[in-house]
Amino acid sequence: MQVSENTENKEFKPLIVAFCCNWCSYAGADLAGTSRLSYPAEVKIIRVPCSCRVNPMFILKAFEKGADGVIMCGCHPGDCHYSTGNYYARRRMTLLFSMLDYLGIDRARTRVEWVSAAEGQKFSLVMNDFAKTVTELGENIKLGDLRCKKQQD
Amino acid sequence: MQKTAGLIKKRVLELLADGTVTKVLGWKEGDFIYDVTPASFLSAQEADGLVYSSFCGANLSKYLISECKALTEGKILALLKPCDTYSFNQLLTEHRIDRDKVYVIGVGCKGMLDIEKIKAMGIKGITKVIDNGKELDIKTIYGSKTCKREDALLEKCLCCKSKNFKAFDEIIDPEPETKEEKADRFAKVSELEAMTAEERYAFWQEQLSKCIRCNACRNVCPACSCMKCVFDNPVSGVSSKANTDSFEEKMFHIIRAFHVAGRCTDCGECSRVCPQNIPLHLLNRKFIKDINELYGEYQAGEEVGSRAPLADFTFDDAEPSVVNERGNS
Amino acid sequence: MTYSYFPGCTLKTKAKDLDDFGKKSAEALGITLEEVQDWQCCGAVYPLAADEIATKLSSVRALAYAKEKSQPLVTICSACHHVIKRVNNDMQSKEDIRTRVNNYLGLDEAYNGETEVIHYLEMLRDKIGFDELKKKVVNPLKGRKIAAYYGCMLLRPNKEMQFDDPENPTIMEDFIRAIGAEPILYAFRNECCGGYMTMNDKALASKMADKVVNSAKIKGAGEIITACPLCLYNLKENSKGDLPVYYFTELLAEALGVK
Amino acid sequence: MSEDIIAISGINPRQCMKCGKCSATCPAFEEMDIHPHQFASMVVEGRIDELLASESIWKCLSCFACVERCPRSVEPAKLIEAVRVSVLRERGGSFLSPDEIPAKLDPELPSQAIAAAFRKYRK
Amino acid sequence: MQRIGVFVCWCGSNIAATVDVDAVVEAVKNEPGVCHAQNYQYMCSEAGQGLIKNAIKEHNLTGIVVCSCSPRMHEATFRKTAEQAGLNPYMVEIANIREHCSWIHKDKKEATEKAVILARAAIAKVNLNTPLRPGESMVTKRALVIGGGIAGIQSALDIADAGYPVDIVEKSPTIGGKMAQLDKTFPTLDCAACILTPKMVEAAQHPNINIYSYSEVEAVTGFVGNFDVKIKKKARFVDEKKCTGCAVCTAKCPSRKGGNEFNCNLDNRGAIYIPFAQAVPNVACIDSTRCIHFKTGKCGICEKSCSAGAVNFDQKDEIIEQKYGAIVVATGFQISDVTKFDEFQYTKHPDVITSLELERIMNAAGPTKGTLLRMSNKEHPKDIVFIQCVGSRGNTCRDKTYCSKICCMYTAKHAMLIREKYPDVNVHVFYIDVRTPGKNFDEFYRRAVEQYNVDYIKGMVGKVWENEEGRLTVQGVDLLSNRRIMLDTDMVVLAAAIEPSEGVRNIATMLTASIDTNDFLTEAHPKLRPVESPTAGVFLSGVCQGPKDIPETVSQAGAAAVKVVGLLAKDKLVTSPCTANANELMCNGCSTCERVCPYGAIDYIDKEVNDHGKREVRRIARVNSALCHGCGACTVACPSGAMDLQGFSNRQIMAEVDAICK
Repeated sequence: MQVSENTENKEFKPLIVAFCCNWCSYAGADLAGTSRLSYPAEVKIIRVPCSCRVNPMFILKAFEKGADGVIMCGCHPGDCHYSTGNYYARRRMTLLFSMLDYLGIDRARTRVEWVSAAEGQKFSLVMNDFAKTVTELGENIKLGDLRCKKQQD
Repeated sequence: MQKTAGLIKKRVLELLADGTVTKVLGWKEGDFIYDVTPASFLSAQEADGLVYSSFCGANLSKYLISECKALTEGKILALLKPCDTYSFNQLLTEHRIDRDKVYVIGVGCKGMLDIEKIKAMGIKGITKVIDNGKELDIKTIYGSKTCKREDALLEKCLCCKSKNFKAFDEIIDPEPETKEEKADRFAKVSELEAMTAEERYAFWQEQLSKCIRCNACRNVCPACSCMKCVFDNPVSGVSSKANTDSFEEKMFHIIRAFHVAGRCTDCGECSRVCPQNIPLHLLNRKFIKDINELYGEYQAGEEVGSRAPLADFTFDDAEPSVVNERGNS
Repeated sequence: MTYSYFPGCTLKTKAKDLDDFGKKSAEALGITLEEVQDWQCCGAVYPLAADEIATKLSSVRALAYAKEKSQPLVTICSACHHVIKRVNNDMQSKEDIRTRVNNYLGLDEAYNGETEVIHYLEMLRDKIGFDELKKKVVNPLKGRKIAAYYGCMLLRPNKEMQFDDPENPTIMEDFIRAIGAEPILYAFRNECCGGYMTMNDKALASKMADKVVNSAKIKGAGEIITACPLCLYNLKENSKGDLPVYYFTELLAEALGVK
Repeated sequence: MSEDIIAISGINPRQCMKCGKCSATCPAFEEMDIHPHQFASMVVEGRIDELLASESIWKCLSCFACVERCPRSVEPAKLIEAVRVSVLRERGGSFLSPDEIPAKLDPELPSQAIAAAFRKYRK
Repeated sequence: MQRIGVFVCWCGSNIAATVDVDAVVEAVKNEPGVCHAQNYQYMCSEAGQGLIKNAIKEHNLTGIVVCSCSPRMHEATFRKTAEQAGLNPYMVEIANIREHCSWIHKDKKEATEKAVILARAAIAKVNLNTPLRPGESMVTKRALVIGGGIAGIQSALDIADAGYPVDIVEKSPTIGGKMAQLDKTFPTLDCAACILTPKMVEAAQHPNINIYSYSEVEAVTGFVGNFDVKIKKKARFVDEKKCTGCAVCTAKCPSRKGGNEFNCNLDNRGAIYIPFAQAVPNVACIDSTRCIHFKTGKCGICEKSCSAGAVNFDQKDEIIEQKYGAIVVATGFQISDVTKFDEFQYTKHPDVITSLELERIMNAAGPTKGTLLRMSNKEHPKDIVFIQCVGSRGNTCRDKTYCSKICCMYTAKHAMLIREKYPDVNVHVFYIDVRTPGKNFDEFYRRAVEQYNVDYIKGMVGKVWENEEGRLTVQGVDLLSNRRIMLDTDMVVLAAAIEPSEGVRNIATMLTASIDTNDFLTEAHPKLRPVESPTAGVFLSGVCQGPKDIPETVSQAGAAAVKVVGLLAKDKLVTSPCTANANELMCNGCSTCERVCPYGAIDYIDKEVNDHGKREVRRIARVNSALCHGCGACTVACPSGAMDLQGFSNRQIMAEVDAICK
């Protein structure tokens, strides 16, 4: 194995919170487990009934408490167990992420993926990729400190 | 302006006298002529203090929530400028006020003045402002000064939504729709969007660090009218009343903007009242711009009962990744 | 009422009747038709290719003229109506065409499809009303059995022309009733007469014209009216059938007593 | 080549369900060597050369009957026009030359016919 | 403070090989609220469950966390375990340390650390759990069937046979629907009336079935198990109890200018009429828009001729209010408008007809008494042309995008019947594709081609016109031989697209049942719940859900009936307690939540609240827990946070976030 070029980040293990809807994505994560498709242990899953249960406040709270990346997974549009939940979630997350981007916060720290109960492979690939992206971004400083007293003198 | 004020006062007195209304929501002058604040008047005598001047920027619609609740008989008269009627409609859509309890007089508006802008021109000790529509003749204790009217307009008036009233029972002195090109209300948002992430971050870091959590923005906002705000609610998990943690203002302002997204009429009151001059309306306008671009033009309060974009969807809405695709870093 | 008026090339030459009677009748109906200044031939065929620009310019000039006058643009020849109406739709809805045409023409004010384009028959139906027209008729054409020939270009494609039901139109029949005659319905009133083929394949044009005329004849028509000079020519000259063919304006003028 | 025809016509020929309504309705069907319904599949298959050489493109009357009646919005007249336009642009030439005109004229022929013929048959 | 027990499962070596279960127990022991922690080889086994039960009793636990496999696997198991030990089942949380941890991580240290964090998150959540009780609602043991065609009749019969009362609401004066208009049925060619009318009679005589004919559903409120329905019984001006169906009045009625809908307006009926001889109920009905008495106040011949004295011109519309536990929608279909396709001259020539009109012409009770005649001159035809897919399978404004499904088969039937009865008639069928999936269907079609010599032409018809001889010329194309077809014929029959009945949009709105872009009712799941609407308690029967033939309709009607019976058999409905709930002191009454709720579970009431001593009437959201499925869309739409989801509350999820990010 080659030595990682990025020695600075070598030790850095990001903290990633994944919100997964009960019916598709949580089941997709279960399938990844059953199929022994690994992804980094930094990813911690929180089960919600539907992607439309994910309140932007949860995501900001996670960042406030030190998360380096937050990903939300739900059923593919059109497949929502509650028929329309993920459509609302899609709008909410699009606007929220756009706002975070507008504030200059790394938009790569947030992501939405649609993962079905049959897509264990996709779940694993997505988590690997997201963890890689967040690792490369390094520690989440901006979200932790948008306010900077020293500029206010 | 004085003519309009006269007409308004005359009509208000008539409506009070014939019992059509039992209370009037308007503006009164404070210690200085530009120090105009919202006020309510219960009698003809009180209504003597009613003013309508170029400093009546304040949007009175939000007060109707509590006034409607408190009202026991008759109607409450509200003086609404064209842009205020959007907020009024939005509150009707959300069932926060009772249309039957309100008598709306739409009052014509040429655009309201921003005293901060006038002061910033170095004009102090103002005693009187004569507004001839194009220029302001400002009497001060140091003598007369003039300035161009458009240089002293409130931000919201520079890109006036409309001179038409979206709700009214009667109209006094309406203004014709302006022919001139209005300022692009998204100009600053676009400018920020064109910056690099680092520049944007620096901009907001500077702006939001000024926040003192006085809650003026929240208290004035017609869309921020919750019985109990999540930030005041200990069980919400995000309650925070003071700036104890660096992240909290950011969370507060993002969540506040998010909660009013699709409901904000872009009345600009948040920025007008901010004692720290944080351009909070730029957060709201970002949401409005995104909504318009992604989900089609939408103006909250344009019509009563319209479905807010966040309570709506289409099957082929943009994916959240659109943020990555169109942004620059 | 005053409208801008686009006569088109044929109305100044072979189809003078269509033009003359149209103008006289309009006058009798209290309408002023102002001919578009320096109009140019519309090209007679709408360029179907999505990327054609040059062939649309002359229509846009006429449209922009009417816009300047704030008047609807009245056409009378089916082909002109078809071309100008569709070019106008393009100017309204196709951004690339709009941009390129405006860039090319460099008008004082960009033209974005603001003008309302109406055919003379639509003017009768929508602006005057057939009931009103009926009142102004002095010589009702009683007892005449008239077959309306729509042809292709007024009706199709319906999603653009929005003229009438493309398979079951009624506007010309209503017109015939208004001038006191009896309309004859027949299957070929909205089928092509083959007029475009008249130069290349006279036999075909003639075969197709026969079909139309025969179809009308079977149903008992005594005469045919049309709005298209080429159809008129083809039905008249190339068909072996012996039904007289007139411009609708001629009969209108007759009914209004201005012929 | 197929892409060009699709671009010029603005039509997606894959929407065709091969019902034949266009050919059933076409007044010039008998005069054509390649029939309207064949245009859609031949464009999809890339058989553009055959279409370019076809007599049909000069027989189409632009009567829009197929445009109006096509249930799948394939509107073959637009495909035919696109092929025809390609020929005219390619050749820079024409199907009809001005020299041929006088012989074809008769005193009653409306100028519309000449204008149309020029528009349709030559660049 | 909760008293929490944590139980870490080894799952044999599935978990224990990668996660140090002892370390997990050690790590969580001192978490807030935890007063017991242990691990065991198989927590889900009898012994493992016993261990949990003992611990609950011994340590007086108020909540438990099981660190094991996915909750999708054993959450129900451990909830039952807890319940058996006297603990509320909703005080159980699962930390998924198998699928989400041990099975995907190799490094034991890493996996153990993650397992501890997942356990902590579950502990944090259970600290905030509250005992939840499933909701219960009563079930009104009566079903409503909207529509009295074969679908509605079959559903009603099946429900009634199971012992439950059923009401059928039918908008026309008789039940029977479209099937009553058919002559023969494919692929067996048995007569429609012979198989339908016995069912109609059975429905009429069934002690559990009540038919509201000439009636419409006016309003629906309530929810699964408890629908309140208003039915408008339109005045038919004939006393149903007195009328004997003798039909003397219908023959004597002098107003005979209006078309007879039952015969597709090919002939006329009186203003007082019985749609057809076998109508159920066999009761006359006066069409007041055509009746001379209603226009002039005179006439009254029917009244005079009725020996039973059943005619009553003063009858008024009547509103019936009834409670139902379940509703079956069986509103069926209609023939789409073919007048838009006038290249076929349908509006111009009487010999151009639709297939349903042909059914009536072929039927012995039809306008020609079953003799195949041209409607223009009542002469026997020599040639007939059928045109398929008229208005189906297109994407323009005059077409339906879908395949109407039944046309290929009924056209084969018509062709065969005509050739059978009149061998001298030539039959041509213009088709795009012949679609015959179904038992004995393709064989049936092949018989038409092979035995009956029906001329199938692959291609469409472009134009139909009347020729010199007064016959019809059909101009089409044969795509297989690539040539033009010109046929002279006597009749043209259009296989018009079918579409949902006109009133279905209105009914769907009343029921808050969703419909698709074609106005067909949407099923709860296209494969797994095909006869249920997403709205609980509403079931779909027949063509209202999508094009179907009779056998399919009958099977779906039976399936819908079983679902209804399954619902009505319950005394009470148990509803998941994980539903949304509005805090009335925080609710703004803004209606945002109502707008995003896919189940129509939220409404608003004006309620007096006591907000810390301040009493006032407020508009407040109310969640009907019987309708709420617990998706949580409303909780995020609510700006004040008044709306929360039990079992997944804002605080619980925030606590999980906190625990993970600690």
